[in-house]
Amino acid sequence: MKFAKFAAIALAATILPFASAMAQTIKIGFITSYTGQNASVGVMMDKTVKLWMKEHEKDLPAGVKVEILTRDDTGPNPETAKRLATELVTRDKVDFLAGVIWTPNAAAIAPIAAEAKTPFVIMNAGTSAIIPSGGAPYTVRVSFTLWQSSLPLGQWAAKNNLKKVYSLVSDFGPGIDAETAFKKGFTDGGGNLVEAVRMPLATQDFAPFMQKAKDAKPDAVFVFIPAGVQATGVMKAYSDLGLAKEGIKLIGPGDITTDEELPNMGDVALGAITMFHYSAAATRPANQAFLKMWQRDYGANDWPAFEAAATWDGMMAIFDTIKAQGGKVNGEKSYSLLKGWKTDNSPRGPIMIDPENGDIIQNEYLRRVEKVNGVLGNVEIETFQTAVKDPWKLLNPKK
Amino acid sequence: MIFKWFNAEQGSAVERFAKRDRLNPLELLPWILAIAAYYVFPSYLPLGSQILLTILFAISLDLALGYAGIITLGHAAFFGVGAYSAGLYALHVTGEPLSGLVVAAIAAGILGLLSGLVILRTTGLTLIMLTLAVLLIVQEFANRARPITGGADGLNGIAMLPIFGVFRFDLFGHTAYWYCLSVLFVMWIFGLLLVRSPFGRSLTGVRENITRMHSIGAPVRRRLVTIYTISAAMAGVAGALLAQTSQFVGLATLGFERSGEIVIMLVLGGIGRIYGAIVGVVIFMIAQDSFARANPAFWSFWVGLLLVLIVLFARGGALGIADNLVALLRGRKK
Amino acid sequence: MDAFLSAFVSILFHGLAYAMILYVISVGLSVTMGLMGFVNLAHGVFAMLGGYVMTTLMNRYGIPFGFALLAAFIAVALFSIVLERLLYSRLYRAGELEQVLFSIGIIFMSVALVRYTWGALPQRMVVPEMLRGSLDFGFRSFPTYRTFLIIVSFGVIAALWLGIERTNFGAQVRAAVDNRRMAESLGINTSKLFTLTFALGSGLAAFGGGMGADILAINPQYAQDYLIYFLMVVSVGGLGSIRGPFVAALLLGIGDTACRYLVPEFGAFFLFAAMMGILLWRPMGLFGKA
Amino acid sequence: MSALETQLLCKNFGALSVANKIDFRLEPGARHALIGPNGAGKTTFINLITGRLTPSSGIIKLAGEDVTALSQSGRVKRGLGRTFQINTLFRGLSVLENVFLTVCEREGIGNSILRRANARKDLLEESYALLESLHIGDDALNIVRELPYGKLRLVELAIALALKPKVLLLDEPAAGLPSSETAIVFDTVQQLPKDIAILIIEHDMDLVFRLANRITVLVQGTVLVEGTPDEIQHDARVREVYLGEGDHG
Repeated sequence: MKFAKFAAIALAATILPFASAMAQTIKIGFITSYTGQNASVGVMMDKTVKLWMKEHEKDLPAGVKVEILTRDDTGPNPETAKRLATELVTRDKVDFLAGVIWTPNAAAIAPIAAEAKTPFVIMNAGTSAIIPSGGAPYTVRVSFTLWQSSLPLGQWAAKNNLKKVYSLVSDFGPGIDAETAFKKGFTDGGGNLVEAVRMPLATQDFAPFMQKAKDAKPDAVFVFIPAGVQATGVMKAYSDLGLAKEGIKLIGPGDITTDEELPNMGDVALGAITMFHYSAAATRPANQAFLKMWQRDYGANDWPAFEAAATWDGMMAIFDTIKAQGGKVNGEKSYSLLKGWKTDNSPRGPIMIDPENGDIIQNEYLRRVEKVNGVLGNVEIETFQTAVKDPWKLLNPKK
Repeated sequence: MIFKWFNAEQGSAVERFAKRDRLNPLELLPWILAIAAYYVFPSYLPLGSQILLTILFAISLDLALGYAGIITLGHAAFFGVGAYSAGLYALHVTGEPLSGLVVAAIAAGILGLLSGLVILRTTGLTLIMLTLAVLLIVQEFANRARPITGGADGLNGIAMLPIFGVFRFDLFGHTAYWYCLSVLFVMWIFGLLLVRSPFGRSLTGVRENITRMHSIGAPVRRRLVTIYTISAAMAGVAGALLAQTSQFVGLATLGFERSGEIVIMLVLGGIGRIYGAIVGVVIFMIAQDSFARANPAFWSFWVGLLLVLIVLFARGGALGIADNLVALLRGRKK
Repeated sequence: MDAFLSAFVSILFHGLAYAMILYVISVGLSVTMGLMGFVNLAHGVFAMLGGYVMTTLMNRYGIPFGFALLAAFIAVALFSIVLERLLYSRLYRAGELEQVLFSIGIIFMSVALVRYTWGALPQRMVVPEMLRGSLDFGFRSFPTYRTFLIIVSFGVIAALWLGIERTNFGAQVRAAVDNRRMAESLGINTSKLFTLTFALGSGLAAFGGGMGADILAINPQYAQDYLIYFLMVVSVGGLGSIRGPFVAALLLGIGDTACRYLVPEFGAFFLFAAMMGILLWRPMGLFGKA
Repeated sequence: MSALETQLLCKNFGALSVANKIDFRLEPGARHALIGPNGAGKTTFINLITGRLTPSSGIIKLAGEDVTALSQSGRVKRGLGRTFQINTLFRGLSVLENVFLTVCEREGIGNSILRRANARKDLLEESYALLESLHIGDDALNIVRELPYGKLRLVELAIALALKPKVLLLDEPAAGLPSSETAIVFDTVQQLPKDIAILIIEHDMDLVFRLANRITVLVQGTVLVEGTPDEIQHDARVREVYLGEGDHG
């Protein structure tokens, strides 16, 4: 038995080079963080790519193969990201660049994509300005922008009787976007943002910040931190300091109740209100199918979060582009196909890539953390807005 | 021919000693290899440029750590300051690269001089902590001075003018490679002159025995501050090369990881011999480029293991091992 | 005025909790550095392992918090004995650079191994039911767990100080820190003393790491992320001192908290500047031997 | 004018006084021995003179010039050289280089970066000649770390001599040496030019009396007595506190 398997592998190894020489191999350079801060997110994105390949490699046109070249950018480390991207396009001659958790990394890669005419699919980084209003040549985004979630959240908060809100965000691009967007939505609606504090990106213990927020006695605290490990820390501080007991609500974009961390947070997360585009607890069939596959492969206690959804959709977009070209891809063509690409079959509902600038258009859902079958989940209460374009670009048409 | 080299030491003790530091034809080998690499591995040029500028950084560290014995975990402070000043200069003054290098060297050198004057009075753990403190302060400043440095998002949109108005920085890194190689070559010559000069020899004395150095009348602290400043300026040039070739400067240039890694690379090659910097960086970065790709998460395990093994069994690093082999061969010839 | 007082109390409380954790973790490092002259940057690895052992026992095997914490102390202390005998003891006579490199090597290996074993996500620390929420002290309420943490730490510290002052072992440690040769000539088995001290220090670090998992999240980068803080406590406090690091930890814990609370836009800038100032003023630390 | 002079030199470590109002003169060309029981403060006295330690009070003069505030290197430049009781050498370097570095500092070229150090053949030759005179020329290219103890004492002496000092402080130059090498040390010292003033700490009384033309006895940081060898030998106090103990004579 074992020998047979070994023989089969040996045989495959001998034949494979010939087989692949005949077939058309399309290379995707996948850059994410396997180490450093938020390595867990990188691992999740990697799992998504593997799952996608397992499920959908067979959908490719006959003779076409896809090869994923994974690279580790080691965290918010744009020089490394930039070098890896350069190598992927010059040395490995990849047909697509994809992945990227961190905004500065994505911003560093975008010019490379443009110069090499290699489409770059951003699967996480959410600062609006990575893709300016006129678009960034060869760069598209399938994930989200902070403006998409935080602006509507501000509008919601103003309408729902939260008069005084205290803002706590991580001090880097996305955090500042979140703060600015929320402030705009909230103050335009008549709300009062009592204080806006920017915390160092590497903060681990949020208690001092949360304590100060509590001492200011607001109706709610608006928080943004990069999704992942820090979300649990925020929730812990919120819980330990008893803000809930004082009636101070916790609100923010979905990063603060990210699906894979929710089980770590415990019941204190119950009732947190977030605005976001994806929830693992969403009941739409596309998500249920996605979740089922995920938990089949990675265990019932493993939850895909929005990064997984974006990676999934990004792979879908790339595969659709490959299929549309019959397997003979060309950078220019791929980019024009990616712009305007849409699907109704994403785990997060209908999505589209803005044909004008390449950024994502998607629905925003108002969610509340509740228990579903004994497990904490971001339950979607309402579809707050549909087909949201990046508001930042609408407000800053010249940038 | 090669055996002749092994047996090169002939003549009286004084003559043999006097000949030791003379430029050996073998010392040109790395440069021939570097030029050959350009033609043999044209698709590895971005990595090549990174290696070259990291070698420069390692040489700068070798001057301070290897020769003068200043144990520092904060050398990235100078690398980062060089990178940021080159980046800011390109953004706000001119994208001309060579003057950018000078600006970076001056900025990093000033920091080296000022911090050196203050911290080089101490030794041991205190000195290590103070080098770290300088790094952390600079890092924290870069992190918080968002309007100037871009904070955690870094300095983006640096546009470089062509070198001498002729050679444009291209995507494939041809220009960058030659640029880094030329700067490294000049700095290498400077470094060699320095360590083989009486000044350089006296630094070795400081490293070997600071008490004795005092007692033979050497102005020890002034020497230390001088070499620390030179080393800082050189690290600044390395940082500037990174800023100019990658056209981006981020907080990682000031990272503790960068400080630690450069020490590791230098030790891996062998400290206090300039060439240790070259060998160590080349081995480390090529290994990292291939291993880290196969299994990024486990890369650090191998680095760690290697370090422990070097400390326990091979203190001289790669070149130390080579020395021992040569000594063995020589012994057999006799 | 009320706001001022409330801010003051907040800073003091959170700073104190943070300081206690830093001290319990770092005190072992101070003693081993003073005693053996070993620059062990990898001390945080023991704290991290303590955190992992504790959270694993609690989350996977349902062992109660107290027992899990104790088990972490014992397990890590035993493990550190092996490490000390096998590796550290070879390098007591080596130079600082070698020791620094060696311990960085240990950190690197631990990062990869821990990641391999436990994954990249930080470990969940489920605080026992009775320690959750906050305690009402009348004039204001404090998080229960942190209050508990401060009290327990004070207990541990009191025990440690008494132990060092009153027991024979403590006397030997003090003698050896003061003058190793003298201690040896008095017939103290310094090799055994080193091993025991190392184990105790590592065990305490594990204890602190476990107890502080709530504040310093247990993740593979732990030893690297907090290295600077442990070193700051030790170098500012003074090598070999037991009380110096306590003062340093208080300064650091309360200072850091105050910076974050009052001037978040400056981050840890003042903190590092203060460390530099103190070390320049007193290179051997506040309580170090001149 | 004395080659070296201290006036009321004091050094306290906390409550402990290790140098107590030491008035001392070293005349040009003197062969002066400093003796005293262990812990008398002899090495401390030398460290005060060379500037390794800063005195709590008092004055140090070299050739009439007050050098109390000068750095160690400043004093060396004014002709002060020393050996250490415990070998203080560049252990990782060759014997020749140990001396060569010293010669370079003496010549004041230690700041120069313009040419190769080893190209200064004249200085190398001088260094080598010094080694030859101490019978360690054959070890010139050996690394100090690998030499036996006896030869290290000679290297220690060679370094001090390489400075061509006017005042030479020898801290137990023959400590731990076998008699053959002790002889080399003392022959060398005796053959030094007569204008060099030498202060020597030594426990071997035979050597002290053979070499010295003047002796100072230091007890507990205080000068007990000073005089010619003859006077010291017959001084009752010295016999009582020092020779009386018997373990050094």
